[in-house]
Amino acid sequence: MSRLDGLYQQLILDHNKSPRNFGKLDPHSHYSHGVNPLCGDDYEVTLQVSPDGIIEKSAFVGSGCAISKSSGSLMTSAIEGKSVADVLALKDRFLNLLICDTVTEDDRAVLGKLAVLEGVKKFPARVKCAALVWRAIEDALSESAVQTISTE
Amino acid sequence: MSRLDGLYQQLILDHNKSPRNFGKLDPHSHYSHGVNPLCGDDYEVTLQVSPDGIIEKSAFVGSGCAISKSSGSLMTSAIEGKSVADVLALKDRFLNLLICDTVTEDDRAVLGKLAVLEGVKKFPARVKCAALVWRAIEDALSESAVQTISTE
Amino acid sequence: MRELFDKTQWIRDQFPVLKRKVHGHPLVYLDNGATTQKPQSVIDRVTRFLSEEYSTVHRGVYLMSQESTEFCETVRSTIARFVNARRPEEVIFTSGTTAAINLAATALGKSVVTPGGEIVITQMEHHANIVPWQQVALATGATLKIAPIMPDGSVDLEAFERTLTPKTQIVAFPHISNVLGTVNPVAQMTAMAKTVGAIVVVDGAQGIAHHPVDVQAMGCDFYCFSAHKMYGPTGVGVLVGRYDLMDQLPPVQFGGDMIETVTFEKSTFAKLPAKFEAGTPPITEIIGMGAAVEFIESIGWNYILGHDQAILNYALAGLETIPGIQLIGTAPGKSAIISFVMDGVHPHDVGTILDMEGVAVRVGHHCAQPLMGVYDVPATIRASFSVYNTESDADGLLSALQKVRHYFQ
Amino acid sequence: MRELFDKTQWIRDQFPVLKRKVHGHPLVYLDNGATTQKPQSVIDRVTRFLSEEYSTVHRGVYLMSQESTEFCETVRSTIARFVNARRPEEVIFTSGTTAAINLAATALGKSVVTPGGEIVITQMEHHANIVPWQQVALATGATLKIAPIMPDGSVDLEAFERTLTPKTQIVAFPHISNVLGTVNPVAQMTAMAKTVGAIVVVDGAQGIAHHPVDVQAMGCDFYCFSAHKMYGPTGVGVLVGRYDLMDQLPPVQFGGDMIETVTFEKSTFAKLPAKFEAGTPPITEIIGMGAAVEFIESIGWNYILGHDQAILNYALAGLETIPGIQLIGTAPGKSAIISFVMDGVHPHDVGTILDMEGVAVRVGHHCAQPLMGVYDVPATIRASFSVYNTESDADGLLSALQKVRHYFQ
Ligand SMILES: Cc1ncc(COP(=O)(O)O)c(C=O)c1O
Ligand SMILES: Cc1ncc(COP(=O)(O)O)c(C=O)c1O
Repeated sequence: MSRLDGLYQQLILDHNKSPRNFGKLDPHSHYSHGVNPLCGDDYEVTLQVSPDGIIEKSAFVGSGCAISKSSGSLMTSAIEGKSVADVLALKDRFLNLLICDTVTEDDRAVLGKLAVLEGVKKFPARVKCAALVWRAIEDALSESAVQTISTE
Repeated sequence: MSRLDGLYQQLILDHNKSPRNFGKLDPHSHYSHGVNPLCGDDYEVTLQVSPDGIIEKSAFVGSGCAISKSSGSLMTSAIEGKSVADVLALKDRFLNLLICDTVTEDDRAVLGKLAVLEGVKKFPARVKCAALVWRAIEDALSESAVQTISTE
Repeated sequence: MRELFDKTQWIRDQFPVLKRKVHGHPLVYLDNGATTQKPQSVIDRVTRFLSEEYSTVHRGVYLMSQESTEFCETVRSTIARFVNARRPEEVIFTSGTTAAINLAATALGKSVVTPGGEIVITQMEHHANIVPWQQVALATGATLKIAPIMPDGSVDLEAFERTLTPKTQIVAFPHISNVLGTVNPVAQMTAMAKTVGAIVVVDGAQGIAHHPVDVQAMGCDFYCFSAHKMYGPTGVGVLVGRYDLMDQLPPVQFGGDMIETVTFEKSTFAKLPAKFEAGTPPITEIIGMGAAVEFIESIGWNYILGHDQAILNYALAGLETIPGIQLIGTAPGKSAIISFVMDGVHPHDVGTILDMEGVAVRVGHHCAQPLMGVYDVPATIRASFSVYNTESDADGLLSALQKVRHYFQ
Repeated sequence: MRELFDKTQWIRDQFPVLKRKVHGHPLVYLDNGATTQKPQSVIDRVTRFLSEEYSTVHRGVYLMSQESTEFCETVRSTIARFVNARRPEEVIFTSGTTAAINLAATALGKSVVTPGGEIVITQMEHHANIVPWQQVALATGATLKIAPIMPDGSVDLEAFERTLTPKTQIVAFPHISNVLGTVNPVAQMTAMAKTVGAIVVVDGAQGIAHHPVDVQAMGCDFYCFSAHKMYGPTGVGVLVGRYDLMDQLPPVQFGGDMIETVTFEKSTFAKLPAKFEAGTPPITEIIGMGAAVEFIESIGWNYILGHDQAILNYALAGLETIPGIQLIGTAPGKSAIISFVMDGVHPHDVGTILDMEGVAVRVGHHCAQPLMGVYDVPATIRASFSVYNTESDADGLLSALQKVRHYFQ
């Protein structure tokens, strides 16, 4: 598989073309706005988190490249029904996938479809694209949830 | 004669050590202040010009290198008794001596002792030193005689 | 056209970097709008200066320092001639276009712009020609007014004229747009601005290497450019300014060489150009810039203008064959800067795929976010051409774009 | 000492320009206070970058631009380590010391200095550390206060302490005086300034290549220097600033790369370090500066400090044999910068005669006119030494000074 084929896998192209959970939840309990000023990626992430800390619904909307958009689609698909703690752990595992050489089969199993973004590792300039929505959800789940965050 | 010997001739060193007309005329009819900010040469030139345009007395005072100081001494010695017009013509001939390759024996005869400064020609960085007091007298004799002038 | 491209090979051979491979492909360098590559003559001049001649300027009585000074002052004269300035002292060395515009803006902001005054820029500005003026407006209480462009990316001259009022104190616009390629009618716009008595600042960053510049014929008060976009070094640029105006303006940076006398109580400032050149100048870079001007002159404007149009038309014809491409900026007579978007593909993805094919283009907002807003795109892909680009570079771009279509039908 | 000078030969061999002849004599380059020569490693790094790797930074998705960005950011980290900054973002690239001090002064002038406040500098400042503060004082209504020096050229620390008051907002002084060679006790002076809560700006132009710099141990808020005085390129310098302070300061130059978002109405600014780096940075020069730091590290501070004292003492001993020499600046522990005047000879004449012997020294006020006033001299002769200067350079200076005595008994 060429490096490009590894990056632009069918699943990614598919989620890019038809992103799941694309929109804004209204009402929502958590919100964050993630932007990458350099390439113009710009997404809003909204969540409905139950009182006992379960992500009941999540959505994202905005514009950006295939990597950031498919990442948003895959993320929102992956986290529904998970606890906040599990999502944050998943986020760490996912970010690890993007940059570390020590990803195990176990990691990949836990990440499931999300692991398709591993091809980004060979494109360091694109890591921030894949990470953007995850940074946003991390931000949304933190105390200071109404801020705009930016990755560069 | 080495280039340095041509620059620092005995007459120049002598005028540097014992500058003639070194001081400030009080009263004076014309005044100018010449400075070269880069090397710190700084002279005041004062003149007593008769109503019919004859330089009756001239003096200079200040501090600077051997070239500028001897030039001041030689200049003030050369111009006494001359008309303003003659002095300005002499100035042109002198500045010409410093930079042009077309100096004639005739020029040298008119310049007299002033011609000893011709060695400056081989030291382009020092031309402004030799010229400073002459620029000042030119300025003193012009309408706007109270200004400080500067060469660089 | 054949002949043009033969000369291009002769030019290419002067640029060592063009032999480079990227991801196994020959480099197709199409980011000339951001910065141009350097010919051997510029590299050699810099190397020789550093190896045999290096010294500081202005302050030395010794030979090498006198030589350095003369080298730099000769470049000043060369540049004055290159842009037809009135005298060498109109050429102020800065660290680049951005610094040049900031210098002009700061000095004008302190002396010319007043509360209630107006500063006019256009919709096609680079951030470097927006943000400094916003700051001047903020600091002085003046208003920043924006002259609109037409859909093809040329300035709407009628609207531009209506934007000008007796309150207009500054008018600033680019010679050539770094996104659209539009070549503005500088002389005409300046003449309009002059009817209301405004001072005109031209952002020449994209102009200087692509069009002959005659600041007197243009009539502008300031013209700003960077050496690194004209085959010269980074770290140096020029503010060309009208002598009588600049003579009145206050200095902006303070330090050595720009003073006449300093006491602890008070300082007086040197004459032009020193007044605006505080500290040790970018000596090596100035000398390299001189070699860059000589390089441009060795090629000649005939070639440059002809090649620019030839490569533009060739590339545009090729782009027509690729489905779903929308050009941003189609003004008549535009320069060889092609911005476009592709249906269904984000520019960032295009950039990555092109890079894997060895094709270097810029994707993003090109430091012109407001202009992106005007065209309602988040970003564009920009291929910007230079004297050393060939038909085969354009072909490389096109086949790489086919590759994009392979992933994103 | 023998060993020191053997290493010096190894160092000399790295500087191609030192093979040059001037007026038929081997070059004796003693104007290192103005600027230093460049080692082959710096020249080669620059040449290689321009020939094989040149590209812009920050904006490209393509490989070469990513590489350029990484090169520059690596240099930022290298420099942060070199001066022991808290994090790379504390390193702001500027065009030189003068620009760095102006940046700090402008930003502080807009945000920290208030009417009635006080700015303290010393009598030994370079114009670059006087005039910007005069301007800030003028613009804000603050007062500029001058801390005196003692006859040997060290800061009078008691008087310095008395100059500080609760109104003191800024204290600025040099690490090493460019005229006197005095090495100031930066940590001690900073601690004094901190007792009154002042912000401390250190002019490190002469310090960076001659003394190890640890900004945290020094405790200063800003430390400024130029690459060209530390074996690196012209056109680049650094402002090292405390992160939490700089984070609060307003930007000073405006344009590309220093913004977060721009609309025609309003712009928001990027985080550090980008906030203070508008426009295309001096890319090549930054990369060359990285090689310069590596060069210094390859020599090591042990050698540098030892050689500095050895050559200073050797030259001073020789100067004692020449009649009528008066040293300006004799502070204990001073650096190898020797300023002096000769009875009955103006420095300018000395400079010319030395030049004819191949000896490059600087004569004049060294951009420190007020200090000339303190010593009541119009100018001095300054021989400033560097890592590549040998005993034989000092001998060259001495025999050229004998020549001066030949003309001027
Ligand atoms: C002590 C001191 N400060 C500031 C400067 C200014 O440095 P630059 O000219 O590189 O901006 C110099 C050098 O000229 C210096 O010696
Ligand atoms: C139109 C325009 N203006 C200004 C600039 C800024 O030039 P620099 O980054 O060299 O200061 C650029 C280039 O980035 C440009 O294209």
